[in-house]
Amino acid sequence: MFPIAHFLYLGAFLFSAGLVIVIVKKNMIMVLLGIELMLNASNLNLVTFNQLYPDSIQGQMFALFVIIVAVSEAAVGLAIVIKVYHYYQTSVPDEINELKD
Amino acid sequence: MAATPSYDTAVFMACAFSALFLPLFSFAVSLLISEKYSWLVTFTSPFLLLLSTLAAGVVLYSTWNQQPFTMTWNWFTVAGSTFAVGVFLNNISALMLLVVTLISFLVNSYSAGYMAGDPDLKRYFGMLGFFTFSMLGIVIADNLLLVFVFWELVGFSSFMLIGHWKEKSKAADAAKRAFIFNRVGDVGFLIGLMILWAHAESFNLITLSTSSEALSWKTAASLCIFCGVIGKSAQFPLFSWLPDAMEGPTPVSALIHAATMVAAGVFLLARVYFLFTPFALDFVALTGCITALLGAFAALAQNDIKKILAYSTISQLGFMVLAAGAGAPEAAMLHLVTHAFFKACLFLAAGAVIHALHQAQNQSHFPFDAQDIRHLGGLRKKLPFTFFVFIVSGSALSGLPFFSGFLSKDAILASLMVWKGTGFSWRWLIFGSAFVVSFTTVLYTFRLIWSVFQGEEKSTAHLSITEPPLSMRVPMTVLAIASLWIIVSPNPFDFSGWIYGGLRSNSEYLHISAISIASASWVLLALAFAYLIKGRTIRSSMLLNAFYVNSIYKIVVERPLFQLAEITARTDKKLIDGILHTAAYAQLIIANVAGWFDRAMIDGVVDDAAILAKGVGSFTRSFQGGKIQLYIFWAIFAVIIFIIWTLL
Amino acid sequence: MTTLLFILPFLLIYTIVAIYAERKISAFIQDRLGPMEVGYYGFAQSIADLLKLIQKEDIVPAKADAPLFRVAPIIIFTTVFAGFAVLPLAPSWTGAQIDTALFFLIAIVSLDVVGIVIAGWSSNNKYSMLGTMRSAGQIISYEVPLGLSVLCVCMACQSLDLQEISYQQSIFQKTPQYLFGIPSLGIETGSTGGFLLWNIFRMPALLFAWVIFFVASLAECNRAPFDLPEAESELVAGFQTEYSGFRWAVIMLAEYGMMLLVSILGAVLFFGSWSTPLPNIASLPLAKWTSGEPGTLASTVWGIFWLLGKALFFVAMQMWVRWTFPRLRVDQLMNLSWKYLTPMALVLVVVIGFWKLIFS
Amino acid sequence: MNIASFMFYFFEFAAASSAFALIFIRNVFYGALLLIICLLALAGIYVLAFAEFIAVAQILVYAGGILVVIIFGIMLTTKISGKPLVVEHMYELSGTLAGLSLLALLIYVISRETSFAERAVYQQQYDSVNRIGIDLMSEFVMPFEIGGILLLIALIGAAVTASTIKSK
Repeated sequence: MFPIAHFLYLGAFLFSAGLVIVIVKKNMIMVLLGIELMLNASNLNLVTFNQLYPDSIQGQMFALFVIIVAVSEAAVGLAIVIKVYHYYQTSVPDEINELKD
Repeated sequence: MAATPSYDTAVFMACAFSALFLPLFSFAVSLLISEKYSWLVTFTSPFLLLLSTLAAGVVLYSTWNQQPFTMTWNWFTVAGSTFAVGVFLNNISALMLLVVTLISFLVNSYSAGYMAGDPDLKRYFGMLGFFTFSMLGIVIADNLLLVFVFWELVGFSSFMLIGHWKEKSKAADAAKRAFIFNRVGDVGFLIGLMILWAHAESFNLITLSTSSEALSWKTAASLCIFCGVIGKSAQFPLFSWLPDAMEGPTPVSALIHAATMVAAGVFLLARVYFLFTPFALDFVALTGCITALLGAFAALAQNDIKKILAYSTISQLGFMVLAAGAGAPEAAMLHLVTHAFFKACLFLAAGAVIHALHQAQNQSHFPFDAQDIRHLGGLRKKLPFTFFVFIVSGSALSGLPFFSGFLSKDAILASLMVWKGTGFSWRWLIFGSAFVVSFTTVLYTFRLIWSVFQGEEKSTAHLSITEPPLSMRVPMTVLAIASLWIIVSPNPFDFSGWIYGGLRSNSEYLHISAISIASASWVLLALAFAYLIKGRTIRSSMLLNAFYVNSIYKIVVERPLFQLAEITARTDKKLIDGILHTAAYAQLIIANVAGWFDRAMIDGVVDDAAILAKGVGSFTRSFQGGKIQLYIFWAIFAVIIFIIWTLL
Repeated sequence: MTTLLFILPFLLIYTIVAIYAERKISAFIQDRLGPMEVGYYGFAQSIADLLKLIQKEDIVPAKADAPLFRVAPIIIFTTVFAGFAVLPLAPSWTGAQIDTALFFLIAIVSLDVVGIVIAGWSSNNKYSMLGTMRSAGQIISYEVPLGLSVLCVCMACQSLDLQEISYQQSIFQKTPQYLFGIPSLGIETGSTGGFLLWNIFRMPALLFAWVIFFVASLAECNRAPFDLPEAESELVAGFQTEYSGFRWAVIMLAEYGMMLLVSILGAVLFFGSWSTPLPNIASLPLAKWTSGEPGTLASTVWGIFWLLGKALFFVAMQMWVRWTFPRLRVDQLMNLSWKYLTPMALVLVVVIGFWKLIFS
Repeated sequence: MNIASFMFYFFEFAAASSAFALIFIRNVFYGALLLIICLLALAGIYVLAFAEFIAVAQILVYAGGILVVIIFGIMLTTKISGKPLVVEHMYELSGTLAGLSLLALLIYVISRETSFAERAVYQQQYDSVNRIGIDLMSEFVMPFEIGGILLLIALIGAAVTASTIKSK
C-alpha cells in the first residue's frame, strides 16, 4: 500500500498552492478557490493522520466538521462577493480600499 | 468658678447669656424677617430687649455685692498660648449690663415711634440689637482680647447706625469720621494689648489684677489702653467725631451718648483701673479736665440742639475721666450711670421736639432747620410733656439738687477735693476748673431750654405741633423718673447710696457736706446767672468750632498726611514704578528669549517628534494598505519565520 | 465492472426504446397515433433518428468556449453513468460494493449539474445561460427533499448499502419481519415475502417518502413538469440549445439514463429492489418460484427482471406525468421544493424515527 | 503496480497537477473546474485511505454544493458574453516566495519524520460509516449540533446578504 508520507506531501503541495493562489490572484472568487484548496489540504492531512490512530475516528470527524465550516464559509463568502460586486461593480479586492484613507 | 450658693447657678447663667444674646437674636430676627413683614421688627426688637433687660435685672440682683462670677472656655491655641473666652461679672459689669439693656430697650421702643415709616427698619433695628450686643460683650467679657473684639464690633455697629441714612452725604461722612477716629484710638489700645501680652502673658482681667503689681511697662500699657478710651469716649483730642455723629437718627445718638459707645471707654477705664500707675492717672485726669472744659465751652456757642447735647456729653465724659484719673473710678461709674439716664432722656426729648417739628413740617411744607435753636422758641405750650421731661433731665445734667446729676457730680467733686491734697499744686487748678465746668453746664443747659421752650415762637408759630406718640413718651417718662436723686441714694444730698456703695473699692472718698453745700449754691448761682442772660447766644466762632480742633487737625494732621501721601505717591510713581517697569522690561526680554527658546528648541523637539511619529506612521501605514492579500502574505511570512525558528 | 458491461449496452437500447415509448405514450395520452411510418407501428423511428443524429455536423459556435463545449456532454453522461456503478442488479450481482452507496448516488446525482453548467456556460448563449441557471438552482434545491426522502429509507433500513437494503426487502433476509413494522399486529411477513416485504409495507410512512422522492427525482432529471432548464417554448432548448449531432445525442442519452437511474433507485429503495412482488400464499410459494436461490443464475435473471421491470414502470410513470401536467413557473418550483416538500420530508424523518422507536 | 496503487498515483497526480494549474490559470471558470477535478481526485484519495464517508461527503458537499455555488458567483460577477474572464496577478514574487518556502519547509518537516514513510494506510477494523454515525450522535453530538446551527446561520446569512431586496 501507499505510505502516509505521500498523502502528506500532496497535502503540503496543495496547501502551498492554495496559499500562492490566495496571495497572487486578483479576483475574490479565485481567492476563495485558493482558500478551499487550503481547507482541502488540511482535510487530507486530517484523514491521513486518522490512520496513525487505529482505534480513533476523530480525524475523519474533524474533516467532516471542516467540510461543514467550509460550506458556511463558501456560502457567506460568495454572498459577500456578490453583494460587493453589485455595489462596487468589481470583484477585485484591491480596488475596495475605502478604509485605507 | 467661684459661685456662691446665694443664687442658682443654672438660672443665673441662663439669665446672663440671655441678656447677652437676646440682642443678637434680635439682630438675627431683624435680618431674617421678610421684607414684606419688616414692620414686625418694631415689636420684636423692643420685646426681645425687654426680655434682655429683665434677665439683666435678675443678674444684677443675683450678683450685687456677691462673689464675682467667672466662667472661662478655651477659644483657640496659637503657638502654645491658649486664648480663652470667658465671662466676668462683678458689681460694675452687672450694673452696666442692666443700664445698657434698659436704655437699649427704651431706645428701641422709642425708635418704634420715632422711626415709623423708615424704609430700612430691618437694618436699623438689627443694628440696634447688634450694637447692644457688642456693648454687652465689652461689659461681661473677662479678658481684654475679647473686650477688644467687642470694642471693634461697637465701632462697626456705631458706624452702621450713624450712617443709617446713607443717602445723606453728611451722615455718611460722619459715620466714616467716627469710625476713623475710633481706629486711631484703637491703634493705641491694640499696642497696649501687645505690651500687656508681652509682659503678663495673659489678657484675663482677674489674672492681670492679681499680678499687676509686678508688671513692668505698666505706664506705657495703661496709657496705650487709655488711647482707646480717648477714641471711644471722645476725649481730647479725638472728640470731634461725636458732634458730627449727630447726623445719625436721634435715638441712636441717645444710645451712643448714654449707654453704649462712649460709655465703653469710661467703663473700660474703671475695669482696668488697677493697671494705671500714678503718672498715668495724672495724665488721665489732665485729659479729662481739658476735655470737660473744652466741651462745656463749646456747648455754650452751639446752635444745634443735638450739638449742644453732644458737646455736653463730651464735657461730662471729661468729668468722668477726670474722676477716674483722680483715683475715683467708682465716682466716674456713678456719674456714668446717672449720666446715662438723664442724657438719654435729654436726647429722647430733643428727638421728640425734632420729631414733632418734622411731623408739623411735613403737613405744612414749611422748610426750616428744625434742630437750630435760633428758629425755635416758646414750644412750652405746644409740647408741655416734652418741656417737662426736658426740664427734669436738664436739671439733672446741670446738677441741681434733688436730681441724680447733683449726687454723682458731688461724688466726683468730693473725690477731687481729697485728691488735690492740702498743699497747693497744679491739682488745684483742675479742682477749680471742675467748678467752672459745673457752672458752664448750667449755663448751656438752660440756654438750650430757654431758647427752645420759652420766649416767643419764631418759625414754629403757624405750625400745629402735637406731642409725640405714646411709644416715645413712655421711655421718656421712665428715663425722667430715673433722673431723680432717688435711684442713687435716698438722701438727696448724700451720694453714698447703694450704687456707690456697691462700686466703691476703698473708703477713701466719702461724702463731704461742705462740698455738697458749695456745689448746690454754686449751681444755684449759675442758674440765676442763666436766667439773667435768658438764652442769649455767645457768638464766638472759636467756641462754635470747638477751639478749631478740627482745623488744627487739618493743619497738623491732614496736610502733612496729604503731603506725605503725595511724596509717597511720587516715590511710588518714580521709584517703585521705575523698579517695576525695569523688572517688567527685564521679564519681557527674558520672556522673548524664553519664547525663542520655546519655539526653536522645545517646539522643535516636539515638531521633530511629530515628524518622526508621522514618518513611523506612514511607514507602518504602508503595511495597512487595505490589501488583504498582502496581510496574508505577511502573516504567512511571520509564521514561516516562526516555524523555522522553532525548528532550528 | 461487470455491471458496467451490462448497463452500458442496456442503456443504449433502453434509450432508443424509451424515446419510442415516450412518443407512443404521449400520442396515447393525446389520443393520437404517434410515429407510424418507420417499421411496424413506427418502432424503428428512434433508430432512424439516431442514425440521423450521428450523421449530423458537430457544430461548435464561434464564440463558444470550445474545449468546455466539447467536454460538457461527456461530463454529463459520465456522472450519470457513474451512478449505475453502485446499483445492485441481483442478489448476487452487485455493482461496486461500497458501504455508502446510497450516499454516493445522491452525490453523483447532484454532480450532474456541473456538466449542465459547463454546457450552458460554454455555449455563450443567453438562452443556454438562463437554462443553466434554472437547472442549477432547481437541482440544488430539489436535492434537499430528495436527500431527506432517501434519509427516510436510510433510517428505516439502518444502512447506506443498497444491496443490504435490497436484501432486507427480499425473502432472503434472516430477521423476522412484521407488517408495517409493528410487531404487535402479529402479522409476520418474513416468510411470506413478496410485496409485503417491500419498504413501503415494512414502513408505511415510506409511501409518502416515495411521493416526495418521485417528485424530487423528476426535478433532478429536469423532466416535465419541472423541465424549466430546457423549456422549449421559453428558452428554445435551454442549456442544450447550441448542441447538435452526436453531442446532443449524448446529452439525451444522459437524460434518459438519469431517468432510469432514479427509477431504479426508487425501486430499490421503496419497492423491493430485485425481489419479487409475488408472495408465498399458504402452500403456493410464488415468491420462492420467482426468486430463485441466491448465487444461482435463476436468481440473477429473476432479480434483473423484477428490478428493471419496476424501474421501467416508473420511467413510464415519469412519461405519463410529463404529458399530463403543465410546466411550473420558477417561483412555483422553488415554493414547492422549499415550502412543501422539504418540510414534509423533515416531518417524515421525525415520524419514521418515532415509528421505529415506538414499534420496535 | 496493482490497480489500487495506480489509482492512488493517478489521483495524486490529478490533484497536484490541477492545483498547480490553478495557480497559473487566469480564467475563473476554468479555475473552478480545475478545483472540481482536484476535489474529485481528493475524494478518490479519501476512498483509498479508507475514509469512504468523507470521500462521498467531499463529492456531495464540495464538488456538488460549493462548486455550484462558486460557479453561480462567477456567473453573477462576470459578464456572460464579451471579453473572456481574465484574472490579473499581483505580488507574484511574494506569493511564490511564500508558497515555495512553505512547501520547502513542510517537505523538510515531513521527510524528517521517518515513520511517515514507513507507515502505510490500512483498513480499520471497524465499519467507518457506522462508527461515524454513532459517534456523531454520541461523542460528537455537541459539535454536530453546533455545526448544524452554523450551517443554518450561514444559509440565512448568505441568503440575506446576497438578497437584492432593500431592507427598510
